[in-house]
Parts: sequence; structure tokens; C-alpha cells
Amino acid sequence: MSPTLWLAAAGGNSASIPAPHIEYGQLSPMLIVFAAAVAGILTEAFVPRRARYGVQIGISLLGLGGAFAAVVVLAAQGHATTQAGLLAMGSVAIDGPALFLQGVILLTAVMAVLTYAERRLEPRLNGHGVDSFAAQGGAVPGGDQEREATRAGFTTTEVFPLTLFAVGGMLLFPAANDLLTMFVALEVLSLPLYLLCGLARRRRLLSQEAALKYFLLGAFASAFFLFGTALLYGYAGSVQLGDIADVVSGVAPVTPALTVTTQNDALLLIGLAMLSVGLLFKVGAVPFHAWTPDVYQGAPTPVTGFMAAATKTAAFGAFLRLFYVAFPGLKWDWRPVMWGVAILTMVAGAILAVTQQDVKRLLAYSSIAHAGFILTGVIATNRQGLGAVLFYLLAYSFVTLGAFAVVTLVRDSKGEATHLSSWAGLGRRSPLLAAVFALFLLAFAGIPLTSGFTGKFAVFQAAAAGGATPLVIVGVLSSAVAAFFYIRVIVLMFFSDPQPQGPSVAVPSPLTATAIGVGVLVTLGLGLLPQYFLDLASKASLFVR
Amino acid sequence: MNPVNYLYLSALLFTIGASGVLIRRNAIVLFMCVELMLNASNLALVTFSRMHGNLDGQIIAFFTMVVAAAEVVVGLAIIVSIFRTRHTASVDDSNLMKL
Amino acid sequence: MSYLLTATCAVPAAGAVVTAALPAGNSEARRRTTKAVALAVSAATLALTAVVAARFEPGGPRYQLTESHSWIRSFGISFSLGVDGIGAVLVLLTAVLVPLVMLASWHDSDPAPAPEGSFEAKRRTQGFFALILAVEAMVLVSFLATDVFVFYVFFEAMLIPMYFLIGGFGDRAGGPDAGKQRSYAAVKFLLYNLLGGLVMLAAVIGLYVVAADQDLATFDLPTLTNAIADGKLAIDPTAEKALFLGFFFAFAVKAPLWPLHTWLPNAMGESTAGTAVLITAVVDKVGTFAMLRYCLGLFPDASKTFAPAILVLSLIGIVYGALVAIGQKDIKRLVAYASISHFGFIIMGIFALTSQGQTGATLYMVNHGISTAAWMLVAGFLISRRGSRLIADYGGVQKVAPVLAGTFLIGGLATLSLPGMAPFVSEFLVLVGTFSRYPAIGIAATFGIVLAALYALLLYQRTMTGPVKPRMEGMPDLKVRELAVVAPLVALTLLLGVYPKPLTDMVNPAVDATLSQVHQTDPAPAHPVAATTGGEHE
Amino acid sequence: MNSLIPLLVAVPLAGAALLLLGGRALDRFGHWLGTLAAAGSFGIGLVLFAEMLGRPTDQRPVREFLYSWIPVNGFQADVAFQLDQLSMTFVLLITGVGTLIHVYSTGYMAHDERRRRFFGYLNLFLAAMLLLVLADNYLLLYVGWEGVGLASYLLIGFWQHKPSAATAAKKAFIVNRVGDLGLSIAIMLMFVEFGSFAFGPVFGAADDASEGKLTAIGLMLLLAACGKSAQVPLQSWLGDAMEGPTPVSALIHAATMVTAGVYLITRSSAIFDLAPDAQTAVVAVGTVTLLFGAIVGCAKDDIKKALAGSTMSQIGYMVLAAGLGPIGYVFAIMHLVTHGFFKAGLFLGAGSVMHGMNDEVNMRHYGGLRKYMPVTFATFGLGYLAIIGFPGLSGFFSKDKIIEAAFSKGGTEGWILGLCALVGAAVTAFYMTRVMMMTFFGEKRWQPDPETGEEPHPHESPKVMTLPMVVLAVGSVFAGALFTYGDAFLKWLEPVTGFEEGHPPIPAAAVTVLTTVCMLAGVGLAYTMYGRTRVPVTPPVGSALTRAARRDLLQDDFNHAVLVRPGSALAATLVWFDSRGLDGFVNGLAATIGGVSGRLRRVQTGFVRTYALSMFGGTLVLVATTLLMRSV
Repeated sequence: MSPTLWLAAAGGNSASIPAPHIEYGQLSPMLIVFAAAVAGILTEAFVPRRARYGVQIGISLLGLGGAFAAVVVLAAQGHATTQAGLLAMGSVAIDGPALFLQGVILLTAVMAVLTYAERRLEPRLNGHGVDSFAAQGGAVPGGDQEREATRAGFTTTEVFPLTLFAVGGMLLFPAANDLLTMFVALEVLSLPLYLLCGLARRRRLLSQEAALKYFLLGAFASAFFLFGTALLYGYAGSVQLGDIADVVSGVAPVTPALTVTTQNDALLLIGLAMLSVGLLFKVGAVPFHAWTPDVYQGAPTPVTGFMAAATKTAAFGAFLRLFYVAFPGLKWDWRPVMWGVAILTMVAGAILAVTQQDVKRLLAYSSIAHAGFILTGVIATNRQGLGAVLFYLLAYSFVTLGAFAVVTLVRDSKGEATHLSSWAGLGRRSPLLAAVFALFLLAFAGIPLTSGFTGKFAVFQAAAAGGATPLVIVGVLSSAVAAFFYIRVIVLMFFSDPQPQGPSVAVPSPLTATAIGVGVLVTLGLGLLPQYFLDLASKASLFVR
Repeated sequence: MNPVNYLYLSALLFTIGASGVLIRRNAIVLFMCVELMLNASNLALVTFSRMHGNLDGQIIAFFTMVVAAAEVVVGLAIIVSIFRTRHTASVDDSNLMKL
Repeated sequence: MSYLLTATCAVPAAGAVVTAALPAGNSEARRRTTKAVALAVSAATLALTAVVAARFEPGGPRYQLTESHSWIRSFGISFSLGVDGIGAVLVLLTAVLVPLVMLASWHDSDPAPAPEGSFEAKRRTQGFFALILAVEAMVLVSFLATDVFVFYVFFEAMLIPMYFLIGGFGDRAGGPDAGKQRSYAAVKFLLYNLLGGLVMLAAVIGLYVVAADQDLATFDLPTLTNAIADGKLAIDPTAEKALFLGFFFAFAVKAPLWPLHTWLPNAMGESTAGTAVLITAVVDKVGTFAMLRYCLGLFPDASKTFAPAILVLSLIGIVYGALVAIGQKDIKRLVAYASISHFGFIIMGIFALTSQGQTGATLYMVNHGISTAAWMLVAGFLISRRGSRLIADYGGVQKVAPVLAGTFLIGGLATLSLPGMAPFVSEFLVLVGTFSRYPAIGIAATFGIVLAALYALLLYQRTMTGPVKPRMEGMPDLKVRELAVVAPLVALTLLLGVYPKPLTDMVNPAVDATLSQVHQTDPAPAHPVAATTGGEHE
Repeated sequence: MNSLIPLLVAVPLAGAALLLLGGRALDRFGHWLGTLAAAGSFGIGLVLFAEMLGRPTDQRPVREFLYSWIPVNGFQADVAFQLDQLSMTFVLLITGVGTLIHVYSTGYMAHDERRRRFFGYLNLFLAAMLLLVLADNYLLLYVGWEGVGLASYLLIGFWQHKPSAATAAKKAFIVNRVGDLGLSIAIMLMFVEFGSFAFGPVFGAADDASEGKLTAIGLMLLLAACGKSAQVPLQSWLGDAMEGPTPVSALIHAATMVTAGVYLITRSSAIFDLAPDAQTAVVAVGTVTLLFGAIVGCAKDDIKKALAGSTMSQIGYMVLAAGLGPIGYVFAIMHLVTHGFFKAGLFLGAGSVMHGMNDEVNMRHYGGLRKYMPVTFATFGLGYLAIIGFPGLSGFFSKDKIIEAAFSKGGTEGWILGLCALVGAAVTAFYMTRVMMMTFFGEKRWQPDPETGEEPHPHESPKVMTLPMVVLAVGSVFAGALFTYGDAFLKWLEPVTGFEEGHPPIPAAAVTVLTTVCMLAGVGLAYTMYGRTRVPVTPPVGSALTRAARRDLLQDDFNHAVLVRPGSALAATLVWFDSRGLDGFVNGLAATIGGVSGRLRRVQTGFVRTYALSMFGGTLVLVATTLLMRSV
């Protein structure tokens, strides 16, 4: 298009487009992770195949560790509280929730990487230990190329950089302070996950199907998100959450354009609804949950664990920021709707899980139910609620990762034995593993003295304080239903007789063992002595605007 | 010409894209419909950008194109690999996981 | 601040961990060490509780030996313990019963024939005894807690070890589908109580929110009850009713109160006799105890509102439980239904809101614990000999095993609360206490004593008397170990029947305090005569 | 001196404990130990009696407070004893007769391997019975009350291997429990009314209370008495109780325990005197029972059951008397004592006969035994004469007084009662004569033992058994005269029970004459039926009344039809309801959730486009509701 148009569009003051100013230090967590990801790619390009595995693990752990260190430092400098502020021309926020969730995501990612790197579970292929990822992602399942790759003992070490990219996106997602950044972050975290889902070594058809479904629906959802962004931009003339809030509450300086657009609430409300669709899809809330069970089942289990934990955390982070920063003024419009969604999610998640026969699908539905519980905390729209949700996400992430890590250990000739029937009598053959899994299940069920209970108590308490008592009641009732299927698994493991040719429990390397161990520790720790982390969460529970 | 008409157009496109996703069977076409939805959004953005007289909308549109491109890369990779496996691009054929 | 109470709870807890960690293995020696360790721990606990009881001054303040350790400041939760008269006697009961239960189920955890290297073969015994100790620890905490949240947490957590005890270890009498029956019973137990617990959770949260609104953001029981008593904390009536129901539901499931009782027969029927005793004599008592301490203390007005309805339910429970017991074919289920009838009495005593009723109810908890333990454990010995729970399979036992029969009869007589035995004291107090406020209900409940006589004596007659049934001859009489279990129980039953004063002295002040929380006083007699103790009217 | 009172209870209790807990070591001499305990208690009783006589009348009652039993605020139950003339009378009767029967049992149970336990139970009974009569408050009395019930349960079912015995024992206990219901309700009423249930306070405050309350209390006490004393409608257990060893029947089901009801009513005189309606009820029960028992007694062929019937009816007399108020109490107790002697004697005699006839109880298989067991015959005979009220023997005095008192009730009521009592006397004479004739006179109708087939060789019982019988016979001969001489008994008891002279519409002498006439009539009739004509070995069909009487006048059939069958039906229904109804509901709920889940799962078709559709739909709903929220 021609310059004149340009000038017209720019309102004739194109000269005064300010040069962006970036606070690299405070963005360091994301930058470090992205850097590590790029390094990973380069590794794929230049490091010999044999060495890649080690190098990638090194890079990933260093990157994530460094990022976590950065987060800690930033928090120590008070960026979580007093020094909280906006970065990069207000498109990224650094504040309590952001740093807290970034910390959680990074820790989760570290554990996930550990489970990724596990190489003792799969039978060794002519001398090469292999992990649970496809020998060669592109190769046709069962095709010559794959056989070739498998024999050569190839492994897809690309999963590490992919994961790092996803982590980067996840770090950005809850910190994004304008809709555009949020959208970009959304895509950055999603695209690598789409790929990761398709890279399972066993059951590749399921894996690819999972990838396809996740991708198509994900893209569909983000299209809604984008259109919502467009409408909100249309309404408020800006995509910065703060500005939107000002416009909504009518404190923003009135421009002639605004006088026109703000008359049209439809823009605002429809935009809000469509944004929520994009986010509700990510957190897996009913009726946008349909992808969850299929994807969780098909994806490689370490990836499932990572997704279930980290994606939910990041998505809820963004969700909170959107509703707490941009739309506090719209409480009375979105809260009733979210009530409905929360109730629907809790009930449907719990009820649907009752009849599941596959462990991974079961956990998928349970994660849906938990999304519902977390939503009750979100709806509280008070500081307690925010703190409670942060804590819940912390607790939930580790339980989930631990649970899926356990799933990777129960195997038979065809790989992981995820059908419940094959878990019968597990508690008799390997009591320890069964006990650990039982602990995670009890935490999911919210039995006291586990992290699950503390989290549930926190969110329900906040919800009740926020006047959402009915939600709490629905919550406890669906918890009862949920308890039913968690217990069903425990019964299966401990009280029913083992199948003759049941699965065996693989002895993991220190990697997975560490992941599970940490999971157990956190689960018990947050159950027995949660005070420190509750403080942390409540200290962090203030958004910057 | 009243910019609002562009909004109507974009809404129309968005709806067409969405219904396309629901109706069509071929993964590629499905995907194209999603792209259509994204472009509908772009149109809206640009229009609003015009109405508000600031550049944000147009910048977002550029970003969107980039993102869409990335999506295409990933998406096609997945679709193609599935096609090579199953020799079909119909999304209805891949429903091993259900219930 | 003394750590005595913490120690009392910590010892069994630590013991559970130690026992569980003991070296695995199926050798008789290994098992014996496990059992010895567990028994020693429970004995130590008993000693500690004895100290607690000794240090407790009936005349003193409501809660004694109190201690408080900050736990979750964010919700005003502190791990605070304290013992009042009611708690003291129940703590004693628990500590006394657990070692006896262990002794009684000495061989119940010996591995059934199982594949080598399986859990049965390796860790079964450790598991069993560790679980018992875990239950003991949690029960003790819930009796001693003076913080609503702490109580709730252990009230709930208790379910898990209990669940594994029920589901994991049954008596030898089970049929081919015993395992299925057991896990059904275990799941039923857990789901019932979990549902109750979750409903209570909502109420607990509600209470906290209400209190926090009136900037009393704490779970500390004395603080709350005092604030409620002197109106500093005003809960609006509807909310109070709702909260009361939330708490009561959980306790009524645990207690269990008709019609929420159906989990009990399965649980007691399928588990080992020892576990059954733990359930009915110890764990369930937490429910009735909590009604007394929490429902009445926290929601006095609601308690008064619902008292009549609850009394009716408990009345139904008394009669219903007894009648169904009469119709049972299975010894242990019969005992279970008898217990349901007794819980009816306990709850009735609590909600009659008279000092006789509540003291009676408290004693009833203790006495029912002791007597049912005796009855159930002897029944367990019997079942372990014949390998059947069916009444019809027995007959003429008194001919071959007179001591067993005799103790079984004593247990039965205690259950039908024969005067001179402990249960009579409590039952009569409950009846009088109820009668003095609700004559009709009191009289109706009195019919329970006839039905009790029916099921107790019918069971004795069918199993013990008459000609000796086949496969009965040569049935061994009670062994020394078994006598060592029964003797203390029988002794206590008689002693507390003849001289319950030590207990009443402990309980009375606590009961008076409870009643004053509910703003209730005993109805005065129509034509009072001079108080008549110590032979004053000579 | 009072400190001896607890010993009265303690000694036999200790004996019981020792015998029941002590192992086989005691088997050899345990029975003597038990007897010793009884005798010791009797001794203490005598000492206390002596020193009570030593005190002036107004200071005779003493109270011994042991300790506070159940103190709960207003509710104060003590363990405290009260020994007044009434209690003393019972103490002597219980320990005296008790000791004799212990002695008798040493012989009777000589061959039973569980003899030690038997004596343990007997001691236990003594302790409980003494507690009953010594308690100074109703709750402690309750303990003794059920204690004797327990002892009776254990002793009736002593031969537990016999199902009939076990059943009888259970029946006795259950029926008694129904009575106890009354006692506990009465205690509750007292507590609510007076805030106490100790004799002194309650009786002291009785006249403040409304008559309605007192009537209620009285009726409840009556219910209790009916249970323990086998009065209509709770009499059904006594007949079956004869399953127990005969000494038990003699001690518990004739002389002592069954009379506890009379004690209760007499003891509560202060309440009954103020509740005429309750008294009327008492009188009615007594009268009905005295006829009921007598009729049953006529029809039974089982000697013990015949005697049981007679016990029932004699206690009917006592209850009747007690119901008459101050004019009756003394005579009720007097008859109770004399009855204690002769009925115990009769039972021991019956026991002796059975002993000689290898445990045959059917009188139709007796006959002509007088030659073979002279002592038994003599003692039994004296007891017989006593019970039918043969002039000069004890029964004559006590019963006569009761009948007289019955007339003195006055009005038509008095006439009815008196006449019933007279008829009762006649019937008594009839059935006792029948027993006498069938057992000791007429030709032998002995039958071989059904199992062993050996012929019975009737022989006199050993000294240790006959001696007590002799003593009791002496008692039954002279007790009456002794008591009446100078109204000794009246003077003795009056301070406790109170007394007022009865004024029968017809002169006392006339009553005596009438009584005697009736008695002779009964004897004559019985003699013609069973003395003159030979008795068939197999019972004749008999009249409807006879047939009914043989079945205890259909009492059991009634209970079975009205209580037992519906009861067990109800139990069965509830069992069904519990598993199908309540549990069914719960399981149904679980199943429903499962079903819903199963149906909802179908939505998860696996088709990505369906998922997209659900998302799209969801979006529309979301948008719509958001807009709606604004518009409303």
C-alpha cells in the first residue's frame, strides 16, 4: 500500500513511533529458556548423533535450572511484590503470579525432562538404550525406514528443544500483559506440544491421531482467541489489558473512535467470550475438554505428564491475569457464565471418569474435574482466590507429573500397560509402587494430609468467602463421585487378584525415580507443612496493572 | 465507505471458516478453514485499526500471519505424516481413541 | 507447655512407621518380632494415656494439658491438643482396647497361602499391625484435638488405614468370593464416610468463612465456642442450621445413625474380629464424641432445633437395629446390628440434652466399647475355630468349650446391659435422661432392652446350647492368649458396673460445660426431695 | 453391728465367685463350700435378727450406706442397704430355706459332673435375692431383681444340652425382661417426680404427688411384679421353668424368687395406698392368677408342673392380699413365708420321688409309692395338708386370713374377691389331693425307662435329702400357729407395712368354716376321682377346659400367635428392607451414576469434527449467556 494510506492510518504522526525499550534482565527467565532451545536445535544440526542425547539433557537442565535461578533472583529482588511492573512497552508483566507460576512451570519442566530422558524402561536395541519417543518421527510406522532407524537405535532427541520452546511459551503466557503477546505465547507453547504428542515410540497410530486432534482443535480454539482479540481491540482500541480495563471502567481518555465503539457492548462481550473459549480450551474445561482424553491417551506418557501439569498451570495463569486485570469491571457479566462452566466441568469430569478403563484416560478426566475445582477458585475473584489457585496449581502439577511417571513404569510386552484390568493386584506384586500411586490418587481425591487436600481446602475456602457457596457444595459432591473412581483403582491394585500374565513393573533409572520421589515429597510436604508455600502464594497473589 | 461493512465481511468469513471446520472431512481443507478464520480476524483487526486510527491492529495482523505460517509448518507436518501412514487425509478415519 | 498429649499421639504414629519398616519376610520369627514391637508400642501408648488420666484433674478447667503448635497460619490453624473429661475416658478406652485387639488378632495377619514373593508372603503382618497403630494414633488425635481443622483432618485421614484394614485382612470364614465381599465392604465403608467427610468439609469451610467475616479467623475450638456462647460470634440461624447438618451428617455416618448405617454390617462382617472391634468400639466413637463436642458446642441453637428429630431417628435405630439383629444368620453381622441399636442409645443420650443423658452417653461409649469388644472377640475366637460365621453351623459349644461359652455368655449379658455390668449404668442413665425431657421417647426406647435380651440370648442359645453339632467335637477351649484378651474386658465390665464413679467424676464437669454451652439445664423434678447421696436421709 | 449387713450379700457372692472361677480343684468339695456360704449367710441373718429384736420397735430399721454408686447431678444412686422387719423376714426365709436346699442338692446333684457350677449359681442366686430385699433404693433393687433373673436363667438352663431346657431358660429371662420394663419405667417416673428413687425419700414425698402419677408408678411396679411372680399375663414362663433341676424349682420357683413381686408391692405400700386404681389392678391380677394357676394345676400330669401351677395360684393369693392394702400386707407376707416352707417341702418331696423313680415326672407313671418312700410320703403329706389349709397347719392360718381380708374389702367387690378366694381354696384342695393320690396311693403304674428300658426301683432318698424335707415339714406344720399366736407376725411387721383391722361382711369364724368346707369338698371330689377309681396310664381326652388347662390355658399359643410370629415376621421384613431397601437405594444410586457416565461417554465419539462441533456449540452458548447476563 502507498505511504499516504500509511500516514492516514498512523494518524499522521508516524515520526513519533518510539523505539522499543526492553528490560532484558527481567525477561531473563524466558530468554534463557529460548536460548537453550535454540542451542538445542543447533545441537541437532552439528553434534554427532551419539553425543546428542547427553548434550541435549545437559542443555535442557542447564537452561531450565538457569531460568529458575533467574526467577528466584527476580523474586528476591522484590519483582514479585514491590518492584512488580510492566516490561517491554507494557506487553509483559513481571509480578507475583507471573514469577510464581514461572517457577512452578520450570520445576515441572525439569522433572518432565528427567522422565523424557529415561532409557531403562524400553528393551535395549542392539546395545542402544532407547526412550519412549519414536526412533524417527517422520518415518512411516511399521515402514522400512522406521525399522532401519529402530535397528540403528536412533532416538528423537529433538524432543528436548521442542519442550524448551514449549516451556518458553508457557513462561510467557501467564506474564503476557497484552492480548497479542498472549496469543503469540499461546501458539509458541502449543505448536511444539502438537509435535511432541505425535512422537510416541509405541502405538504410533494413536500418537499421530492424538497429534492431529490436538492440533486441529488447538488451531480452531486459537482462531476463536484471535477473533476475540480483534473484537476487544475494536472495542477498546488497545490490546493492553490495563487499557482495556480503563476503557471498560470508563476512566480512559475518550477519543472520538471510542465513543463509537464503546457504545457497542456486543463487541466487548463477544470478544470476552471468545477469548475465554481459547483459554478454557487450554485448561480443558467442559464443553471444550473433548480433546483431553484422546490426547492424553495417545501422547507419549512423559509428554502427557508435562502437558497435564505445565499447560494447565500456564493457561490458568493467563486466565487469571485476563480476568483479574482486564475485566474486574465485568465481574457481573462473566462470573455467572464461569459458574456454569465450573459446575459443568466438575460434574462432567467426575462422572465421565467413573467408567473409564484406561489409566491415562482416567487421569485425563480427573484433570478435567480438577480444572473445575480450580475454576471455583478463579471465580472467587478475591486475593485469597488468587493465592489459592496459585497454590493449587503448584500442588496439582507435582501430583500429576508423579502419577504419569508411575504410569510409565507399568509395562508389558506391548509397552506401557495402561488398561486398568492389567493393573489388578499390582499392590500385591510391587507394594511400594502401588503405594506411591495410591498416594497420588489420594492426593487427587483430596484426602487430608496430602497436598491435594490443602489445595482443595484453599480454593473452596476462597470460593465460599467470595460468596460462591453453591459452587463449593457442588465441588464437594463431585469430589465424592471422583473419590469413587480413585478408590476403584486402589481396590484394583490392592484387593483384586493379579492376572496370570499381568504386566511387570520396570525398574527405573535414577531419572524417573527422582521425578517420582520429588512428586511424593511435594505431595506429602504440601499436605503436612503447607504454611511456607501458602505464604509464598498469598504474597505472590497480586497482579500488576 | 463505512468500515463497518468490513467487519460484517470478516464475521461472515469467520463463520464460513468455522462451519467449514465442522463440515469438511479432509484434514487439509479443515486446516484451510482454520486459516480462513485467522484471516477473518486479521481483516477485523485491520478495520478496527483504521477506525481507532492507531497501528496496533495492523501490527497484530502481521504477527498473526507469522504465527499462521508456523502453524502451517507444524500442521502440514502432522497431516502429511498421518497421510503417509494411513493413505488418507480424512479426519474421520482417525478415531481409534474414543469414549 | 507440656508435650504429653503430642507424645501420646506420636508414639503410636512412630510405632506404625517402625512396624511397617521392620524387615520383611515370612518366617515365624520375623512375624513374632513384628507383633512384639507393635504390642510394645501400644502398651507404651496405654502407659502414656494412664499418665494423662492421672494428670487430669476432674475439678480443673475444661481443657487440660493443653498445648498449641502453629500449623497453617494462613487459615488460623494450629495443632492444638487438650483433654477434657469426655476425651479422657475415650482416650483411655482406645488405649486399652488396641493392645487387646492386637493380642486377639495375633494370627489373623499370618499370610494366607500366597505366591512366593508376593505382598502376602512378605509384608502382610507388618502391614496389619502398622495399620492398627496408625488408626490408634489418628483416633487419639481426634479425641484430643481442640482445633476444628485438626480434628477434621484426622477424622478423615483415619479412613485410609481403616480402609486397608477392612479390605486387606478378613477372617478365615469367608467363602470363595470372600475377597470380592471384603473389597465391597471396604469401598462401601470408605465412600460412605468420605461422603460424610466431604459434606463436613463444606461445613468446616463455611464455619471458617462465617467466623472470618466477624474477624475471628480461627479454628480454635475453645475460642469459637466461647465466642458463640457469649454472642461475640453470631451465626445467622439458617446458616447455623446448615452448618450443623453438615457436621452432623458426617458424624451420623460414622456413628452410625439409622438410616446411614448400612456400611457397618458389611465392614464388621467381612473384616477380622479385631478390625470389627476397632471399627465399632473405637473409630465409630469418634462420631458420637464429635456430636457431643462439636455439634453441641458450635451450634447450640441448631442442636436444640434438631434434637427431637434426631431423637426419633435414634429411637428408630434402637428398635430397628435390634430387630434386624434378631433376624441375622451371621454372627458378626448380628453383633454389628446390635451395635447399631446401641449407637441409637448413645446418640439419644447426647441429644436428650440432660446431664444424665450425656454422661450416660459418654459412659455408654466406653462400656459399649468394652462389652462389644468382649463379645465380638470371643465370637472371633469361635469363628476362627470352626471357620464359619453362620449361626446355624454352631451348637452345643458349651459342652466342648465351656470357658469360651461362658465368656461369650458374659459378653452377651453385658450387651443386653444386665444390671451390675457396666452397660447397665450407661443405658439406664441415657433412658432416664431422655425420659426426663421426652417421656414418650424414653418409654419407647425402654422396649429396646427386651429386644436386646432377645438377640443376645437367641445367639447364645443357638450357638452354645443344645446337642453338640457335627465338626464341633474336640473344638479346643480358649487358649491362654485368648483368655488374656477376654479377662481384662470382663473384669472392666464388672468393675465399671459396680463402681463407675471414677468415670462419672471425670465426665460430669465436661458434660455440665457442654450443657451450659447449649444453655440447657436438667428439668427439675415435680416434687423434689432432699438430694440423697451419702446416706444423708438417715 | 450394721456392718454385718453387707456380709449377708458378700458371703454368698464370694462363694459364687470362688466356685465359678475356681478351677476343677474345687470339684471335690465345692458343693460343701457353697452350702457353707449359704449357712454362713443364714448365721449372719440370725445374728442380725437377734439384735434387731433387741431394739425397740421404732429403732429396728437400720440403713447401711456403702458408697455412692452412680452420681450424676440430680441423679444419685447409692449402694446402700436397709434392713427392717420386712427385709429381715425375707433374709431369714431366703437364707434358711436356701441353706436347706443347698444341703438337699448335695445329695440330689451328687452325680452331676457340673455340680460345682450348680452350687456357684445357687450362691449367686442367694446373693442377688438378698441384694433385692436389702436394697434401700429401687435402682439397687433392680440389680438384685435382674440378678435373680440371671441366676434363674442359668439354673433353668443348667442342663443346656437339652434344647427344651435352653429354650425354657431363655423364655423365662425374656418374659421377666418384659416385667423389668415396668420396673425401669417406674424408677424413671419416680426420678422425674421426686428426683429420687430411694425408698425413704420417695415414700416420704409420695403424698405430694398427683394420684395419676402414683397410679402410673403403681401399675409399672405391678407389671414388674407380674413378670417376676408369674402373674397373669406374664405367667407363661413358670411352667417351663420346671426344666431346671428340682432343687432350683423348690428354692427359686417356689419359695423365694417368685415371691419377689409380692415383696415389691408390699415394699411400695406407701405408693399403692395412695393409688386405689393401681390397687384394684393388683387385686384383679391376683384373683385371676389364683384361679388360673389352680385350674392349670388340676390338669397337669407332670408333678412339677402341677406344683408350679399351684405356686402360681398361691402367689395369686399373696398378690391379692397385698393389693388389699393395709388389711392385707401382713397376711400376704405371712402366707409368703408359710408357702415358702410347704411349697419348698413339696418340691423337694417331688424331687425325692423323681430321684427314686429315675427322673420320671409323669404322675400317671407313679402310684402306691407311700410304702417305698415313707419319709418322703410323710413330709410331702404334711406339706400337702399345709397347703390345702388343713386346720391347725400353717397354710390354714395364712390363707384363711387372706380370704377373710378379701371379704373385708367390702361391697360387691369384696364378695367377688372372697368367693373367688374360696373357690380357689377348694380347687387347691382338689389338685393337691389329686397329686397326692396319683403319686403315693392307688396301684403301681410304673413304666420302664424309655431309653434304658430298666424298671424303676423306687427307694427312699439319702438322709442328706430327707433331712431338709423333714425340717421344712416341721416348718409347714407349726409356722402358721407360731405366727398367729398373739399376732406375733402382725406385731412384727406392722411398723413397716402398717395394718388396719379388716371388717368382713360375715363373721370371721364363718369365713373359716366356709374355707374348711370348700377345702373338704375339693378333697372329697379329688378322692372320688383319683383315689377310688383307678388312674389311666394314658391321659383321657378330657373336657375342653382340661385340654386347654393342659396347655396352660393356651397362654403360649396366644403369645406365639400374637407376639412371637408377628415379631419374627417383622424382623425378617426388616432384614429384607435393610438389604434391599436401604442398601438397594445406595447401590442404586451408584449404579445410576455409572449409567449416566456410560451414556455421557458416547459423546466422546473419537471424531475430531464432533469435538469441534461441541466446542463451537459451547462458544455459541458462552456468547449467548454473556450477552444475556448483560441484558438482564
